[in-house]
Amino acid sequence: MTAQFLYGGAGLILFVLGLWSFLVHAPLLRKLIALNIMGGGVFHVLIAVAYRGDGVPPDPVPHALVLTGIVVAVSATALGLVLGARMQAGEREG
Amino acid sequence: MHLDLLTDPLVLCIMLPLLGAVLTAALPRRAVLLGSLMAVATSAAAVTLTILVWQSGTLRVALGGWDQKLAISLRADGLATALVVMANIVGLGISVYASGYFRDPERMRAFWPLWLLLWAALNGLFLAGDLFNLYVMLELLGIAAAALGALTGSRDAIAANLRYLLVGLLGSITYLLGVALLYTAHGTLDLDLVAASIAADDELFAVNAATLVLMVAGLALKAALFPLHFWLPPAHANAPAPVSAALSALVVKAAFYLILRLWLDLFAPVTGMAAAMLLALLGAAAVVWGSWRALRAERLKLLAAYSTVAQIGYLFLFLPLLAATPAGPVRDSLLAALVLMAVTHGFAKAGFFLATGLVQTNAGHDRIDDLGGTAQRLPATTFAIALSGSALIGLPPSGSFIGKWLLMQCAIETGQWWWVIVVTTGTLLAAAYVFRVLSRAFGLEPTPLRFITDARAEIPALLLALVSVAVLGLASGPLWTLLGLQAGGDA
Amino acid sequence: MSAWLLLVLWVWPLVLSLPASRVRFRQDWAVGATASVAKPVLGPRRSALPWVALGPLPALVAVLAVPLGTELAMPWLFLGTQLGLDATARVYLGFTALLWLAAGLYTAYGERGASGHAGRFDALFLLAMTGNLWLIVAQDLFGFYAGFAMMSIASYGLVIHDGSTSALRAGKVYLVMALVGEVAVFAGLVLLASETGTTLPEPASVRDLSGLTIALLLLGLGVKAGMIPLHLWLPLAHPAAPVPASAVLSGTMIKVALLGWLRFLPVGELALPDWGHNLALAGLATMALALPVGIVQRDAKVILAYSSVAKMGFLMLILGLTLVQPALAPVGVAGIALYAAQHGLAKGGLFLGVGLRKHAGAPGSLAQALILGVLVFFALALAGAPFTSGAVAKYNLKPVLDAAEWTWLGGAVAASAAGTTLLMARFLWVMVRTEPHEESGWTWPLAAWGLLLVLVALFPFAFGKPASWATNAGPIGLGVGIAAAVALLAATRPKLLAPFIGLVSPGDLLALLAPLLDAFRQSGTTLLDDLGQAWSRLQALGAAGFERVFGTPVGDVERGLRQWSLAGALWVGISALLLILLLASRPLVAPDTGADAAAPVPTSTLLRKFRDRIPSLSLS
Amino acid sequence: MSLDLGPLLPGAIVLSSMLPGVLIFLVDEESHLLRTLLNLFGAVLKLVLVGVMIWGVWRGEVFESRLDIAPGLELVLHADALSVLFVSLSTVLWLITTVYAIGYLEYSVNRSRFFGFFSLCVSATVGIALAGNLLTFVIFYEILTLATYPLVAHRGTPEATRGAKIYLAYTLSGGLLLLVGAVWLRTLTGPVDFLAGGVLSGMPASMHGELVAIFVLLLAGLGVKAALVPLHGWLPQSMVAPAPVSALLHAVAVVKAGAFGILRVVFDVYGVEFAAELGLLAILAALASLTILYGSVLALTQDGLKKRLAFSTVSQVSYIALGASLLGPIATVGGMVHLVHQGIMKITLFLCAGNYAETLGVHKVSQMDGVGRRMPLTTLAFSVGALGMIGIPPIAGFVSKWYLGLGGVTAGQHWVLLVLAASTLLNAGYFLPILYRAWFRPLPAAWENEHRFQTRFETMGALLWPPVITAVLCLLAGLFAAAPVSPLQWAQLIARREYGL
Repeated sequence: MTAQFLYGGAGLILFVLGLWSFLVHAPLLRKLIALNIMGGGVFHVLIAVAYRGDGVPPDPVPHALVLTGIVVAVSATALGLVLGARMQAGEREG
Repeated sequence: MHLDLLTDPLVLCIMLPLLGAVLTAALPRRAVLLGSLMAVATSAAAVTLTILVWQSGTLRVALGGWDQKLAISLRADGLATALVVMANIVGLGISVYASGYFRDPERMRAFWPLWLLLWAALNGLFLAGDLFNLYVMLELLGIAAAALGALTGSRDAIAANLRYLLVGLLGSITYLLGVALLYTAHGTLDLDLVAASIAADDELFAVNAATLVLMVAGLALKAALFPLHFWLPPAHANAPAPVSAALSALVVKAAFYLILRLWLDLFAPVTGMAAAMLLALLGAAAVVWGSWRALRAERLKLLAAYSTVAQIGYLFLFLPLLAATPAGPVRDSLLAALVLMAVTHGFAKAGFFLATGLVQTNAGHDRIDDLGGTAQRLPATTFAIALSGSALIGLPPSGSFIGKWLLMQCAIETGQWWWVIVVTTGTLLAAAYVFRVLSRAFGLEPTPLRFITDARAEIPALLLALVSVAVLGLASGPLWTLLGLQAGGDA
Repeated sequence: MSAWLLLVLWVWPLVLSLPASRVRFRQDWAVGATASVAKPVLGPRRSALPWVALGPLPALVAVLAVPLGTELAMPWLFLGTQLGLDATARVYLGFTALLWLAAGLYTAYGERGASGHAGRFDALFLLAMTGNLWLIVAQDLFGFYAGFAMMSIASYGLVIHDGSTSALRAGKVYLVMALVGEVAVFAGLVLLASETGTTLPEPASVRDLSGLTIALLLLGLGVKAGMIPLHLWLPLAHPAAPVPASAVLSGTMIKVALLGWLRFLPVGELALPDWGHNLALAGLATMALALPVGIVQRDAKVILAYSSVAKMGFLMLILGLTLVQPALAPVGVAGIALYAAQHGLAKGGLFLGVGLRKHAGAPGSLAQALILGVLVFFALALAGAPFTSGAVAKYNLKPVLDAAEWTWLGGAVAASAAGTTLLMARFLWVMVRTEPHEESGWTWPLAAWGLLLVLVALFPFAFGKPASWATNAGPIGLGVGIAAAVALLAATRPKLLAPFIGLVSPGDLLALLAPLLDAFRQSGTTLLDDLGQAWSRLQALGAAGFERVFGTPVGDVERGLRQWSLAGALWVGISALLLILLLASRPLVAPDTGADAAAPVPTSTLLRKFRDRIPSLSLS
Repeated sequence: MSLDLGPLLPGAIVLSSMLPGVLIFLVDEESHLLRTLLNLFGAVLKLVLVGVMIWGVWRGEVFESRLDIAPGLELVLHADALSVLFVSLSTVLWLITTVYAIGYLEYSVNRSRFFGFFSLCVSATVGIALAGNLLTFVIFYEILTLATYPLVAHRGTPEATRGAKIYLAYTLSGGLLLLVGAVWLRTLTGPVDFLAGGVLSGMPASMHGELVAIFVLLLAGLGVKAALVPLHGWLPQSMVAPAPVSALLHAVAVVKAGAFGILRVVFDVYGVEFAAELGLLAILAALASLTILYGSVLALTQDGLKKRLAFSTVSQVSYIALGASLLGPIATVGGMVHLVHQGIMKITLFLCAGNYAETLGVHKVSQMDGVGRRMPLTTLAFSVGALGMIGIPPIAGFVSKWYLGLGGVTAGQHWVLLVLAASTLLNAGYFLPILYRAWFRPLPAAWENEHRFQTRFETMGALLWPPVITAVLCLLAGLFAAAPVSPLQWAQLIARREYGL
């Protein structure tokens, strides 16, 4: 119970921290990291939800969600990085 | 997977463009041909789907073989189908236009897979039957859209679309948190089951409210509701024309569709008049601000982008009216009007952007004040701008005219007459910005000898604009049938 | 069959106006036609058919051939046309057609001047003729009004024909007054139609007229009749117009007013003592002003114009008296028509004579002597000397005058007769002193004049009882006596009378009116200018404001919004607000949980619910 | 005939100009013949169809096309006597104007665009005329605005663009007010068709306040096009348009649409008796009278010929509104018949003004000295129109004036006579000086911009005959006003039906 509670609560805190960081910091890299932290927070919550007690196999659905979410987050981060790199390259040329 | 699933139009609507994306990525040299073929096939599937829904009502398909509580399910009800058919016809138009638009082979090769991916995500989003799939599609849509928007490679475009990407991610993560909370509270993600659960259980009101706020907040960012629209104008204005059309006409609409779904279907017991009023007030601000900014825009595409901000605002005005109207034919009419306005805007804005792109290609720029000669050299294009423009203004006989008529009628009936003022102000401002463009077409420049100069580009723009004006404005009755609403709703 | 003549008689001149205008619609405009028509050529006209003289012929035929009481109803024409010929109309038609014929002959063969514009003059002449004839035979008020308007407006073109400054001024005064009169008549007729419900007015059917209607009709037609003070246009228009135009203006057109009154007022049906007395007094006042003012004029045609005004005054007096005593109507109406006819013919003769005196025959020639002689005859006839038409016509009206309540009336009428004699003497004096400039080709005009002479000369014997022939000698003799004395004085001591001549300018009261009008115009202009300036300043302010809001953009307002911190704060704020609103507006279905709904979400409740949902889960 | 024309004819009449119009857009600029053929085909076809309809309506047949544009929102085209009056007017004048425009634009550019919109404009007008309910009316009313805008802006000069902008600003705002009024009314009544005698008289007294407010909204919306003071500002500005367009604006389509709308609202929505009961007629009467006088006063001060004519329109069109504002069938007849009479007289004047401009380069009254000698037929036509405007019998204008005056007096409103009298004098004040100059002043040595056509007549045939024909129509409409087929008789038929006599 406590662990689940901690997990979920930490997820929420992570989300809020990430959000704050995302909004306050200008550099792209920090924003991407902040987004990933927010994502991590949400995954934490989902994992907490999946917990059904010791010895009971966890709910598979949140796990599936988390896995998919990670894939999506990775690709989004990748695209963000590519775009950022392009822009930087463009700035150097210009 | 069963074979009959593969031929189900519901599945095909998503699988065909996805397949197309893979194929065009794999065979970049044949991208145009393959992409066009897939576009035609997808649209055909969408039309088939529409006919089926028209005839027999809501369709469902469960994928993966799990029970409904956990399965990946697809669902095509009237609302979804209406948007699907709009999106796919517009998509076909954009595809035809795009097949001749890109001169640079590299961009062309990059365009087709991304575009088909976006298309698949779009169809997926409209047809998804559970909240998580919706998330995946939303994310996919955001990524594809941002990538497409940056396709011109200019610094402005990349900066704007990077911002768009970040906003999109922020929005979808917030939405995902909402999904997590929802799953915590209700233990299922299927739309129908969640709806039933929320309706049945009043004790979870606060959680539901929090969930709704998280989801709507995330989606409002993506739908560019005032004042969260800050990312939209630069992103849409700097994208290549077909992409702008898709972004403005379809992608924004997808986020709004989701808000509507949540607000009306899932969280109906949670939503109240006050919250609806807040969103509508923001919508009203969007109408006025967006229209005014459009009026003062220097560039044609920026004008179109701000117009999108305003048009999205109109859609939010419906929420308090729906809240104030008891179920029945009047409410049905209102709902249909809402969908009609969304659909009309989809067609009109796509036509507008496609035409705008042609003007830009021809003139080499899109500064409104210097467009005189170009507007006059391309009569069909100007005509398309005029047609879609009159749909944007809401002049008869366009779909948005009927939408506004019903909106105002209901506003007066429910005593919320102030929306009438918002609508009229917005309409006047819209007329001002549309005709600011059109007045350029009446200069002293030499006259063209032909109406149509570039068929592949002009005909899609013209047809899309024409649908928004003539078809939706003069024969919108089928929409009611498609939505499964009581026809003839009138006070 | 002869009924159709009533239609033909006014359609015919209308049709003739087209060839008479001599407009060539097809010509080679491409080769500088402008230049050739621009220069008016002076001199006699090129011979063409005398269209203007042909105009009144069907009317003359109709006078003789159409039996009295004939009616021709054409309900499909205009607003329902009814043409007809009663006794009054027949008299009117007769003298009108004759005078138009004489004037037409004079026009066709004698009229000189800007002959480049002859076509225009002739066409307008025929149009005025059309109107005049139409209104006489029209028994519906639409026909009367249409003819009246057509005549009035076409005459404007006749008045200003020679284009001189004075003609233009006269034309302006004429037109303004004619239009005011027409508007009043229009209003009067509308009221009449509304009050009586008929559009075929005759005395018997117009008994229910309101005072307003009568006043409007009296004033509206009074303009045409020259009722003081509505006569201002007459002394200006007559000298300005060419001779034949003056002849018909004075001879027929102003008489139309009387015809209108006879049709639209309940003459002989109803005693209208107030209106009758007012009209009679107006007639007397008209005479009292016109005669002395006329005597001091220089121009022969102005003198004749004032004489016409005075004569119309006399007829108004008679009509007024008839209105007072309906029993007099049979005598009065017939008398008025006859008097109008004789005055028209004589006045026409006088006007044409003015023109002939000026041009036909060398100074001192026999022709000129004859012309002067005939002028003397016409003048006597007009004044009403014994054995002339004037005396006979006046005699016919004697019962009306005698029946009047006013005992002094006889004296006043006699004084007016003497005054008229003086006026005519003054006219002859001016004529005698006019130097003729001989021109050739006056045969036809002289013949036309001769026709008038014969008609006027035969008039007493055709229409008068022998008893009436020798009447009216007293006042005329008095007038002649005074005239002789004055003439003697003028011949011996010219300086003594010189100050009187031209003492009052033509159009008398107009001289008083002009400064008033000027002042009005001045103040109006000043006021309007000020208003205009204020308005344009307001407009400029408005335009500037508009430009500020909707003009070209200044910078990018939204850049600030794109700052993540601001946008983020807005986003979070809106979301929070949305949450608060959702929670606050919770529907009150379950009041027991309503209390903690507004509180922050308690996690424990959440988890409890979660566990309840999945029973397999154990807490321990 | 076995084919039932009833449900098809109104739609066919609208389409008979709309489809050729759309095709004309696609015609190459150089294909003069094809375009002319399409134009004339549409115009003549419409004329024939309207002829069939007049015949039918006279015999009491019902022509009605219905189309559901959305559930509960019906597009209704319905031919009643009033719509037939307006349809016939615009159809006949359209044919004439088309011929004129073909001649007028002979050497101009952008002709396909021009004629395309020209046809759309008339389709919209006919749609307005045949509209069977307020929704349909609003739809065509807005289409008319849109179709006319390109015509006003056609010349492409800065003044033209500006005039078009002002036109649009006024008419779109007006259209919007009309829309709001129509929507509001619908919330009270539900969907109702126009009905002779009105549909609102049964409304409870508690709603009367709302009904008055709605009427004000509708009137404001219609008043813009009908150029009621103070909503008339666009009309003089849009004078920059080519002459056929001005003719169209002033005589056939735009201004008429507004006036026609006022008639519809007063008679077939509110019902004239009910409107009188609510005190609405007084508002309308005051506005109309003010407009009549104000327009004429301003016309006096204009030197530009077309501007003077424009202000004259402002004044004259309000005769129609005045007729609607007086209770009683006679005034109604006056208002209705002036719809036609003002149309034929004003079109004559504008076509003539166009002739002067095209042939002699004369645009101002002060340049018109002697034009009567150089262009006798045109000036003759102009004179007929101008005298008719003043109300000189037996030209058509007198008939309207008579019925208005008689109607006013019959309704006990004697002040109408004052308004008519003042208007007559003012009209004379600004028209007669023109006639004086044209006929009596000497010709100038040469005109600045004289254009010589290859013809023996004063100007090109296509320019010359249309105004001559309309001038003859003015005369005929007046001279045969009491004949069975005249506009007056038709107006009386309408009045009888409206008052249920």
